[in-house]
Amino acid sequence: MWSKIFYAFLTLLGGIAYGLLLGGISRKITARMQNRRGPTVWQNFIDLWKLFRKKTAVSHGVMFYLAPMFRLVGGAGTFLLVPIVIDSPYLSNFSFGGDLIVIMYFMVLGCLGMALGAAESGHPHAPIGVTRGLSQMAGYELPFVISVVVLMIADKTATVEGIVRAQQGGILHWHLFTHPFAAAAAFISLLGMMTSYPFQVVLAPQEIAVGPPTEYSSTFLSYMFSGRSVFAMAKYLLFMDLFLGGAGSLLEAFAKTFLVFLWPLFITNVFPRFRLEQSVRFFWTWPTFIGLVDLLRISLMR
Amino acid sequence: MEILERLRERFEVLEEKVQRDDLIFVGTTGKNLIPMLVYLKEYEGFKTLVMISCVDWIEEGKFQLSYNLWAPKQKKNIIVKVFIDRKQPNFTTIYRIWPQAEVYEREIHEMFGVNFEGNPTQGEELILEDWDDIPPMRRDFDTLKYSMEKFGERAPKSRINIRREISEQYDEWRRK
Amino acid sequence: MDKKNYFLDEKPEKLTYGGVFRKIDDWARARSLWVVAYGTGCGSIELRPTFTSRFDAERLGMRMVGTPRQADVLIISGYLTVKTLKRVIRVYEQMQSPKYVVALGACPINGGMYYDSYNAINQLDLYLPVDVWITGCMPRPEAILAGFKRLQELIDSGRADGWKKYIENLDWYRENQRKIIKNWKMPNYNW
Amino acid sequence: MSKKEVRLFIGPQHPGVTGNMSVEVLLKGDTITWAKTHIGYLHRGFEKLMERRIYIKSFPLVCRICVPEPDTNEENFARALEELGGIDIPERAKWIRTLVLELSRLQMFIMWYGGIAGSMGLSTPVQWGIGDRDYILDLFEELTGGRIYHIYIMPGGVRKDLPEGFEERVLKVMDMIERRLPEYDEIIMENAVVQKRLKGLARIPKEWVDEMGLTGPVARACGFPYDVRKDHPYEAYPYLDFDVITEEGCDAWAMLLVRRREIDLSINLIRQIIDRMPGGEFQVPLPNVLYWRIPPGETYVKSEATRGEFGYYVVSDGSDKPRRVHVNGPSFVHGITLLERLLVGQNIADVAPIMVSLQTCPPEMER
Repeated sequence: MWSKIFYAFLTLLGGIAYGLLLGGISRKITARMQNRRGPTVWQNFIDLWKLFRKKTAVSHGVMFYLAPMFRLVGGAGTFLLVPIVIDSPYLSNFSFGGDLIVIMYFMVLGCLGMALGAAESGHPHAPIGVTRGLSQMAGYELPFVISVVVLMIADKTATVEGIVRAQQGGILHWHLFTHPFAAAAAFISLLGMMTSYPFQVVLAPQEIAVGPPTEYSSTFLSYMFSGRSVFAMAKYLLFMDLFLGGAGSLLEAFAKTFLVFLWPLFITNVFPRFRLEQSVRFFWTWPTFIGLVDLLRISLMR
Repeated sequence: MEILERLRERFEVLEEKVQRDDLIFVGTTGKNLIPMLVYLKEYEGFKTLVMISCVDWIEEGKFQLSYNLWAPKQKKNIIVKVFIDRKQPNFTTIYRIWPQAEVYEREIHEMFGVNFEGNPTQGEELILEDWDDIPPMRRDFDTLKYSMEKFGERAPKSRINIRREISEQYDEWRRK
Repeated sequence: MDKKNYFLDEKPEKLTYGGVFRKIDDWARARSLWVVAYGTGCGSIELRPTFTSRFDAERLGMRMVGTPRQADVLIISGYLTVKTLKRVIRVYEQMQSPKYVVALGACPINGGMYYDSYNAINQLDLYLPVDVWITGCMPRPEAILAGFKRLQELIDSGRADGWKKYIENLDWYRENQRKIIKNWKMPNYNW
Repeated sequence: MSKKEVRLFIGPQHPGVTGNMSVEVLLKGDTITWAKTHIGYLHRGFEKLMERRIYIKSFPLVCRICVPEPDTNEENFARALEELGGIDIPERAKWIRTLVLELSRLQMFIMWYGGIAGSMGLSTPVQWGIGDRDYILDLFEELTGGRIYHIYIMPGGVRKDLPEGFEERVLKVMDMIERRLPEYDEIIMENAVVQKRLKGLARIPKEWVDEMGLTGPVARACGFPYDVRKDHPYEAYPYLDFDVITEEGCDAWAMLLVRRREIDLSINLIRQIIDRMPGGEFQVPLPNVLYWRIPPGETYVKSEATRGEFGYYVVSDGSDKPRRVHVNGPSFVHGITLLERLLVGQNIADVAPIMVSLQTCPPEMER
């Protein structure tokens, strides 16, 4: 048991590091698209260290301090529930029966904690950003839940591990190919989850400065920073497990998460952002509709 | 120009000058100004107010207000000038004729101290904040003196060692 | 609405800084300068090329952030009017230590061409501690980058201590600021 | 202000405003119910400073009135002084001036074209736009010695003749920009999200155009062919062959279309100018400028800046310093009177695109 906790802690650190590295890579690729060199891929580590060692002289109450922790805990909790390498004693994390539902609850926790803390920060940009974030969440959760339900019905299981096992046996058994509509809906909602650009309404710099974290600085921002990167890692892993057939080895996990990571990155640099209501309306029409197609197909086939 | 004749028939025209083919200056009295502007807008096609400007003729004790109109069809500018007393600079607003006149009048009130009766926003600060002297665009306001008094003497052209200079000032402050 | 303090009233208690990680801290601080996105004057027109594709300051680890809380560097781009100075002081005091000020152009040094203007200040370092001066009107992007290189050197060697001086000599700075800013009220949110 | 409304200041320290200005809005939910523009953060008192300086010393000042596009100011002020002082400038000077004006219009439009995308969060064309604009700034640097402030147009002509081979280099840069423009179009004009956000945004009632004195691309997007270059031709514009660009629609999308076509027009005009550049002198000798007295008189000259009609009202009293110079930038009306009315009823997310569409430039509002 203790060794498992120790290994989980190590994977968590590894997850944060890999998430930061992916962030650096995305900054580099973005810079290349914009005709410039861009920072080194290690830039996010430097930023994190600097933020962590900066002073804070702002106080807005207890909730304000707890919110970044919520975010970090939400991210870490999600991360620790998603198995990285199936059948591995160290890297399968804490997956258990019915964990898919818990994961989906955990994914909301981070946002809610953020909402509580940011609302207490006293800056009007923060609550506006929070309302935007929560409405946006209501938008993208719907198609995502539909596509997850499709997978659950199809595989008759509610564990991530079971879903991964159902996909073994070659590339064509991946849910990406067996349930293309559900996968499409889920990958579109991934854009919303990653706040990738057409749906990036929360941290909109031209509209509400930086949104919820407006008042956050230094150490708290560094928690939020690492929380965000581990959260992103958790989502990449989840999508890898759900649609890309999981990973049999660590190398495979790296490769497949990198593939998932590339998808929002390609979209984000060539689109401006929607308005909030346009964004939510989009999620409630196209991806939801696509997901429902697969749901209908599945229930008719049974 | 025919338009000058028509204006002369209807209003008291104090001075007139054709500066270019597309620019005419007309001087009138304060009483005649608003009827003239309305006439120009409604019957002569000068639909647009380009700007309102103010000139300080301190030697004669007068402010000159210039209303610059533009006719989109004829492609002509006309500038209507009116002189008001510098001691009691009161005049009437024209913001009911053109909405943007409100801001121009607000600026002139702030910069010259001309009072436009009826302008709803003229007391509000537009450009300056916490101004504590006579309106700055008046000719008798000495900006160099004001600047030296408020912001200190102009620093020497070459301030080679700014760092040391400031730390000396800290020490001086502590000794006090 | 009760009265709120928008500006520092007294010196913050703790001034210690450093410790075991001091070397790493300075190294990281020099390589991750976040600039608050506030174009205070005409110099901001040359900040755009500096931060975009041709000169690309991001390769030095700099980036623009939208809120002063997260920023390390405040760029005073050119002359400062009295109205802006009040906002700049507030932005500076909202930034978290350690923080640095970079002044662009000739105007903040000695008034420049606006030495006789009734609304532009003549000498910036009476009101804020400046770490690096970049002269020129406007400084070219290359000059700005050179200035930031200089700032990085100063931070690396621990000499960029303007923020410490500001706290130590807060009374002196306050007295200078009070000479030109009479009304310290800021617009309020009905929150 | 009821209790359900939130007061929000957009600016002056805000990444979405177009300079050092601020807009105070009242929000009800996401909708703006009231707006007010606050300016004065950049006020240096140019008009007062010019009254203290002799005419020729004012030229370093006037170019700083509008930072991104300084040449319009210099040209306007020089033309006003020439008119009052009775100076005729040679043909070549006129054509060089027009070339400089068009180049500066072009760089402003390219920067704006990226900027409108940036105001909605599309950051890629912002970087491209400012990067490509730098090639034009390099031309300026070669011609005048300065990247941003040129102080090149003087009363009596221009400061220096064109350097050797300058025309070819201009044409080369024009070719380069023309090659790059399709990429911009692909990412901005053909982008579904941009269209969805800009179409129908900030619709200006047509009667406001004459009533408020809207000019430039804003008026042209409402279908009014107001262009000072055509209406009151100055410098070499009467000899050039071009049509006024108008669009119907009155919204931000129409303004975007107008400005996109203005880029093509500027490139076209620059090619025409270089084709037909006459020879001869580039300036006439002035009287000793240190003791240059201009006979009493007043005039109003105007020209077409990228944002609209830019006017200088100069009053001379016969001394060596102007009695009064009033600079009237288009942003004064667009940024205060129009913006305050236009923002009411809009979404908070659309403040930045509207401000960029109107192209408000704070330093010319408050001088």
